[in-house]
Amino acid sequence: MEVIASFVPLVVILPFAGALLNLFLGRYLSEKLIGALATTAAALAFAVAAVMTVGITAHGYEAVVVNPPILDSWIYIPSAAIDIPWQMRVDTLSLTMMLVVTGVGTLIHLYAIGYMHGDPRFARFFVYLNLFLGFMLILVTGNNFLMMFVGWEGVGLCSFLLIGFWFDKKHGEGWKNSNAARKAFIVNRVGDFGLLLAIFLIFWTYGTLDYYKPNEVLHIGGEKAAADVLVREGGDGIAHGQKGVFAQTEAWLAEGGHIVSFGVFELPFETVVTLITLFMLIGVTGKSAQIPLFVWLPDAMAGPTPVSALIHAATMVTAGVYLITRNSVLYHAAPLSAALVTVVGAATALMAGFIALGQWDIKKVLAYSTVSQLGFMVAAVGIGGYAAGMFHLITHAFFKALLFLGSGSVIHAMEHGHHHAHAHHESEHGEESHGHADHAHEEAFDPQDMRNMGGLARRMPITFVTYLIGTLALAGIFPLAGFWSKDEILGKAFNAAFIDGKLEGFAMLGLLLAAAGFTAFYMWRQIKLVFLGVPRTEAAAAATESSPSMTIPLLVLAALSIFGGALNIPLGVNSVLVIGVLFITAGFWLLWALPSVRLFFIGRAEPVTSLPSLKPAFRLIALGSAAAFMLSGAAIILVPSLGASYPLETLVLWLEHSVPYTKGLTLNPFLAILALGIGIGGILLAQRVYSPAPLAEGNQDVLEIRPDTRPAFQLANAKLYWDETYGRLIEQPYNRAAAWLAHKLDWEFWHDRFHHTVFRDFYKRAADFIATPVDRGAIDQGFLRIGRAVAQAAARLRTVQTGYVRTYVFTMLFGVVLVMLILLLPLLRQ
Amino acid sequence: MLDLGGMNIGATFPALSLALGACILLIVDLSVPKERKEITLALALIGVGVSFVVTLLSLGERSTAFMGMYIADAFTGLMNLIVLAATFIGLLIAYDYLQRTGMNRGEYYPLLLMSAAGAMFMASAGDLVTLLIALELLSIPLYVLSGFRRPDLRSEESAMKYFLLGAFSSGFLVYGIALMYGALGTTNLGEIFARVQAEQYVSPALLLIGTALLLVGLGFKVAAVPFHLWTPDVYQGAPTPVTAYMSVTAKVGGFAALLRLMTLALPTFTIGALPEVAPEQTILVHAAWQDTVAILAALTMILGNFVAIAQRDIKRLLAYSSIAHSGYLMMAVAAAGTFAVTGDEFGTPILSLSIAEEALRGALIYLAAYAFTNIGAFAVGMAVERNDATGTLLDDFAGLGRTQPLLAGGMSIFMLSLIGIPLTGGFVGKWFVFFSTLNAGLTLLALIGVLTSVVSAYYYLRVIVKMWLEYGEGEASAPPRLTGAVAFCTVATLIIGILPTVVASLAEGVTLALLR
Amino acid sequence: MQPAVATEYFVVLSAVLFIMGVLGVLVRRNAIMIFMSVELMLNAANLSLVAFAQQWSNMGGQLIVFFVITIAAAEVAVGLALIVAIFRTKKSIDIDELNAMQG
Amino acid sequence: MEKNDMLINVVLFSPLVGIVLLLIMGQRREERIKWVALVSSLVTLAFSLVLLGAFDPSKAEMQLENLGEWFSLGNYTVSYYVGVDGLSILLVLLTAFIMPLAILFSLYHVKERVRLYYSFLLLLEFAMIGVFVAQDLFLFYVFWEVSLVPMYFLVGIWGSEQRIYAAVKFFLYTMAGSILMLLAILWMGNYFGTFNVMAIKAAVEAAAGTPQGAFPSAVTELLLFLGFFIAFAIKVPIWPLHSWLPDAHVQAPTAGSVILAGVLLKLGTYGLVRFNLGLFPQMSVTLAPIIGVLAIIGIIYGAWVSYAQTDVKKLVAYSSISHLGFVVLGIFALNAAGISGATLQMVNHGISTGGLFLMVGMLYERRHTKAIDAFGGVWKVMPVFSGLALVITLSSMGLPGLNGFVGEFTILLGTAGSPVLGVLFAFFGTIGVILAAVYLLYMWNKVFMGEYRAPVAEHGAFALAPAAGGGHEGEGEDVHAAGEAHGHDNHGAEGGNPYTPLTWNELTALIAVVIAAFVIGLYPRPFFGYMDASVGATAAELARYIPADATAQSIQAE
Repeated sequence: MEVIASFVPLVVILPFAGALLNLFLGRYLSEKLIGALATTAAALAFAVAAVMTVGITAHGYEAVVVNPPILDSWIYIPSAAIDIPWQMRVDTLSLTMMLVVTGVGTLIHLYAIGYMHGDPRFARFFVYLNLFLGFMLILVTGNNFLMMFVGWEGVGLCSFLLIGFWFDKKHGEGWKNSNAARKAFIVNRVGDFGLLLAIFLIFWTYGTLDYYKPNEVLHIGGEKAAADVLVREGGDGIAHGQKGVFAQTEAWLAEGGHIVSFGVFELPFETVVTLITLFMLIGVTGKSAQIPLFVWLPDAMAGPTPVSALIHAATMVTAGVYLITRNSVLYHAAPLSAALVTVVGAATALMAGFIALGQWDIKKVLAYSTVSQLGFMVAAVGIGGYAAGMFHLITHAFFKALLFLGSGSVIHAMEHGHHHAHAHHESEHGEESHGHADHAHEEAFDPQDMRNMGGLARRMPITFVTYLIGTLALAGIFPLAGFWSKDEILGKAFNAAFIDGKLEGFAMLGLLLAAAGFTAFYMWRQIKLVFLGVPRTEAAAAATESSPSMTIPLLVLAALSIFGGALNIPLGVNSVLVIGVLFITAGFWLLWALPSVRLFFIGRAEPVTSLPSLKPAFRLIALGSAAAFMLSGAAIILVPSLGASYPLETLVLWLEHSVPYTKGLTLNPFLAILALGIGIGGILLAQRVYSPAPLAEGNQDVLEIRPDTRPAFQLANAKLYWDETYGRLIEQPYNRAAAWLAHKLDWEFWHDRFHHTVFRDFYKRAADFIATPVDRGAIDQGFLRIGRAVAQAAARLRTVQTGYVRTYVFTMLFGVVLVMLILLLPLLRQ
Repeated sequence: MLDLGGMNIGATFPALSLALGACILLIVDLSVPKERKEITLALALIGVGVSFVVTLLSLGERSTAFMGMYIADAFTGLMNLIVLAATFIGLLIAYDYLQRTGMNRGEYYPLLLMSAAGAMFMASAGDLVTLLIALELLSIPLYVLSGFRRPDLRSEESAMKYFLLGAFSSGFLVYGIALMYGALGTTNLGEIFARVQAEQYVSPALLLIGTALLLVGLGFKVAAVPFHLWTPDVYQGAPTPVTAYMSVTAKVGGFAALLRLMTLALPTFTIGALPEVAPEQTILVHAAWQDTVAILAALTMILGNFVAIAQRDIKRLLAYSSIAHSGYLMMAVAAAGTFAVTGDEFGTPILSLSIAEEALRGALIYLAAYAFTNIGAFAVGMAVERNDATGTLLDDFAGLGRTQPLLAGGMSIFMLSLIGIPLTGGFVGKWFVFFSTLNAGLTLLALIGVLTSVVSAYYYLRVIVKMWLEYGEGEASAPPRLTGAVAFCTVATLIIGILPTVVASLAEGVTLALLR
Repeated sequence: MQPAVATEYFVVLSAVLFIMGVLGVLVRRNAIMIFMSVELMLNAANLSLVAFAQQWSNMGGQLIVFFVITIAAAEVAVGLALIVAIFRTKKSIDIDELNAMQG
Repeated sequence: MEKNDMLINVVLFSPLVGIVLLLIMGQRREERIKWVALVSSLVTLAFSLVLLGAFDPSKAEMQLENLGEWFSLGNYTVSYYVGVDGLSILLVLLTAFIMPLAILFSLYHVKERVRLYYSFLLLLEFAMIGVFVAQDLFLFYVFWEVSLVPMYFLVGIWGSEQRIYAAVKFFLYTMAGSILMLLAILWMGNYFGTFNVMAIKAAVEAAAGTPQGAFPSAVTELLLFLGFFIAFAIKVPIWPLHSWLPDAHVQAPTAGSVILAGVLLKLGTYGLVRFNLGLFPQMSVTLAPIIGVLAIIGIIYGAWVSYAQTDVKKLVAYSSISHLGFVVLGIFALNAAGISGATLQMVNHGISTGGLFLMVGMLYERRHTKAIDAFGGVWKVMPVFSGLALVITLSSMGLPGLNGFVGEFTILLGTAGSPVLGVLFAFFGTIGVILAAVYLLYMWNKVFMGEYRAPVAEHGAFALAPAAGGGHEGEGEDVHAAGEAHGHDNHGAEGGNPYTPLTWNELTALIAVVIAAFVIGLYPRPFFGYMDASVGATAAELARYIPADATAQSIQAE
């Protein structure tokens, strides 16, 4: 196992290598080659992860800590007893994340080749995507909090870069994108602030940042005894033999009454853990878009759609969930924080679900939906359902990526449709411009506004079908993936509420059930607005199905959205993988080897003028990705035949090997039926509300027209005024204060007034004063006056004219008196 | 009484040879035609050279002449070297200026030499009488030289003022000497020391008033506040080469006398008995005159520096700058007023003048650095000055950095040295002076000193700003003699700054021990 | 040898003379008059010197007097020359008119 | 012990050799002059690398020393005593690293008084290295003050419009501080009978246990501490003594700003570690909370104020106040983590902010403006430059994986566990991390992102690309868009595209900065390694002065 796990650096290095290659060679390569390179890097990383999955399964799920070559220690200060290594951890949790990230990532890479076609910065886009994968993998593979933080900030950076990718769009769009990117980064920084503080506290509490020390065996739920801790050799001043953070926590909790000293003050250990977890929560709310820091995520939709799918739906935003899961030991020890996490998550789920009801932008709806679903996950991990949260993380990655990619396909089609329609009208505009940045000469048209769509089901069948699958999965309709995972979460809430009697359990259950209803409603509203009915614009009418490189990932993800639920039903993880892999490979070959199958899907749409031929490079991608998938599938099948065996597993059991306090499966038929009912109810309600026509006159929502729902809709449409509130409470005061500080206080007062008036002018005045009134005045003129008086007294008749010599003499006399006085003073005193 | 052996004329040769040279030059010059005055210059330079060599040869000796009225020791030697170097440079830079302003008259050179001889005598004074005579020998030629630009009113006016006020101040000096004599019955500095320490004086009041009047007389010479008011007028009115020379020699002479008086005669002058000291205990005792000098020093530093800021004329600026530097030197004088009293094993007090010695050395090094720096600065000012004595405003320096980089570079280094930036002589001087001031326990005075040096940076920098950072025509006449002198001063300033060993080793020999 | 008149009287007299001299410098505006006042100051010093020499019974004080007289003579020579020079230029020797330089 | 190492002299004096070469070259051979200067600075860099090779990281004490008498007077000897230890070796290297960058940038941009310019640069290098290696208070002060002069001239002669004001302010401000230090130095020399830093330090340490301590009274120690502290605080600058900095930075030529930010400010922070911590441990412990508060104010204030700037250079200048606040915070955390972080952060700030100033300089050379509003969309027209600038910006922002993070993290970590500051300080310090993102991204957004703004060819007020009807932003979209498209497609045609590609020297300088940022960011271990022994010794010494009940009991120490 050690050997297999030691490949883990490859998982990180591969995407970085891809990024570097494209960064330096991108300008010389064709689009296909660039895409192939990036996608292959992602696919290979997936393959490595898959191989490791097999390996770890074959070796009893034993976690392995890997020191990467060359870069052994990162921050290593013996005198301060700081040793933070570049150390990676392969366990079931990190592998789960690796698989999701690289798996979904690969598909989205593939999708992006089609989506980004023709963009002037095509290569750079893939550089960023690969870079993102690399950072995300650092985040999940690190064995200490700081490596996690590296990834944490790194993905934030990539998110920033990708949101602002179209920073140069015309009509002020570019500025909007740039500002959205900036907002994302800064809000995330606020979260990072919390995480950093948590890390500081952890370090000074435990003296280390490592999750677990090498060779330290996880002890789960306090049942297994803490293993002997390896003592490393060497006299470099680092205190060896200490336990990792989690083992130490267990030990102190077991021991009880431990006091942590922070130099200037002391705190009981439990309080410290609560503080740490609360600070961590700030980080989670930032990255995973929870109340109060979720505001960046809707704006982040300014990025290209693959980015929204990969980063802002499937992977990066789930980092917070991963973080809490990873720190299950700490959250278990801090019930207060855990409760807060639960409440925050559940509240976010409901709040975002509500806002999503009133959105017009196809991606904004999905964005708020993502926030809402992240709320589900966070609430789940908060209540202690770590596996449930992770489960939902995975299934959500599938169907939300699917939905985003579907929406991307729609937007793409709308843009092309718009262009097409436009070209029809103004045939003199013969110039064929492509891509996204060059629509400058066209009038403003929002291809993302759902009011401009309608009836796309007919035009884009694959997109429609897959989107529908995604929607149903999200709404939690049996037997799609979302049903299982959502039910699992609700089950956890139910247990917490009714079995453990936790107050937050009740809150969570209520909030989440309501949110589930909203989910179904807004998703079906979207289906109605986008796909059903009749086209409402020329663009929608002229839209065509997207190219295979975009539709294939849709199909794969649709399959995963259907079958993903199997992960956690006791079919066994291996069988799910086998099924999944087979399905994926089949999908590839079906789509490319059998064009007729493709025609079967597309044929009913408008006549397809030309099918994109399989370019060699494109084929390379297909082959590469397929090979990677095949390889991993083969490995899963072959390993048992080599003698190793792995038991039938659910995700819960699988995660138990790395996440302490993972609670077992909770299938609650009552709840399942209730949730399903709510989901179906939501859909039916939406269907009723938005039939026959989803839009009333003046492109207004039906709910907007009805007086009883009007205020609610407007509130949702205005996003509950979060941005405005923040703007008024934080941003504007900050800006105003900055301006005041900078221009008034620092410059006008401190720099100008103070330094000029007080320092320089005083200085000058003092100089002038001493020079003119004192030296030439008091001394000179003063003595002149005395001199005049004396002279008048001496020679009354004479008028004295101005004369310097006399005053000089007087001054000297004054000096004589002065000198004599000072000298004689002691004598006089005696 | 007329013990010829006690005369020991040999010890006086350095100053004597210069005075003699001046006399000879006066006669020889009569036969030098007006257009060949470089001969006079050359002869004068030779005279200075001879004196310089003689000084060097007698550098190590320590002796007295004329029954203790004349002292030749390391102090004298170093002072003489400084005076002679300043005189040499003063002569060198004067010639072309005198030539182009049409006042190249032969008597300039002997007068200058006479005055220099006066300064040298002053540094050798072992008796108040010698001191008085030397002072007059230094001053009277300077009165004449100040009015050398005949018939220019400003020049004559400045001479008149200088003369009247100088004579007035000598009145105080003479009266002071009389009172000292009255109080102690002697005018020999060593005797005074002995009698003061033995408290053999008539009344402390008489002695104090005498000291005060001496301080006034010498304070006038060194331009200490409030006896400084003549300085700007005279510096401005006098021909620039005279100012250049005067700003250094008069100051060196004045401080030589002041230091001699205070360190040789009155360092342990306290009113009343010395405080008790326990065995093995050391305490610092402050002389009676220390406060007075310290206050004068503080006033001088503050006033000189602040008033300099308001100046627009380089000569007036340098005048106030020289006042300010008098303040720093006065600080050293004040520091010399602290002496240590250590009790021996029986509690008998033993006096130690090591702090005064240190202050003395510091002052000497300061003077050495100041001499080169200041005369160099005036030399540059002279180059910028036009024939009609205009062109002395700061604005006239604008652009000099572009037209005359060498002069401007030299001037910048002089200014930095006057500020006290390291690697220049000015810094080393300040370092030693501040050091001894702190040693003497005069922390407040040192604080005033350092703060006013920041103030001084402001106006010195303005000169640099004008030369390098502002645009202007930057006209200057820089004949080789002057340029060479500036270069020499620059190098000397830097050498003192970088290798203070050179002066420090000379100053090392200065003690207060032997000749008493 | 007991002096006929106590030294103190001489000292007081010389002080009075000295102060008269100082005041003379102060109030006079004719350069020559000022000059004379300075001479008065010097002579006041001379007086006390002689008196003190008497008091201390040594020749030092009297010796100094000679030097002071010489110095005074030298000053007179230079001073009068300067006064003449400035009179030529300015046709006045009023010191209150010496104000060409201001700063 | 042998104290006659020549290598350190070679490093110290090699810039002077360069100056001599420049001075004997003809004034007019400008072409050669700059190359000689460049080579000279590179030679210094090479020597300093050799010095680094000769340096033994395992030793805490001074090494590679050279001790000789400079001059003496009376009982006091001023020695020429140079040497390096872990606290200074990296700063020497930093100086040697930054200088070639400054010269590289200047190669084609400085055309006026070339010889003087490069002479001043090299003189500055000499003085700065001197400050870092001097181990005698007199010598230290000499270098300290000498470093003022060339910078003064660099700002004053080659600066922008307000250069004279800025130069004089810089000089006076710094001198006002350092002159008090002079008094303190003199006092110390007098009291301890030597100016040798190591000897004084030994005396202070020896007196640690005694009841009266090393100084006559606490007030004396306080005054002496302040004498040093104010001088350093002005140089750093610590809030509120920062007012000279924006002036000097904004007016200085690019190379001057680079050096000012890169090295000159480190003179102050280095002095704090070497002298305030080294010579006044007791007072450092006592005053640490107060200074910590000042540092925190500096961090937040600097960041806040920089956000409101409209001038790129000024923004970067204010950012230095914030960044150096971190360094001061780390220093006065008084533990090994804080001091290590601070020392590394000195280097990091030199690299990142130096890089930022290079970036601003490159923008300025192209656009001749520093107004943030004048830029926009630079990323589009200068992708390579923007990419490198992005890395530098991120490094300044403290992104993990780049150098800034390592330093800031270690500092804040140290602060959080500091026996004198604690978590609350770390809390506020970390807010500075957020604010750094706020102002740097603001700058980045305005300058590099957004729509491309082509400058108007004609002089006069800045406006967007000329459109036929003078389209106003946000209105008259069509006309405007046409103009934009035109400007975009044909930039370089009418009026000329000001954004010429990077020249080789600019590229080299930026790449060097970026590489350094990555190396330190990814593998700071050797850098910490060099300073570790010395920092450990300093921290251990300080720990003796910290009351036992407040000593941080880190877990592993049990």
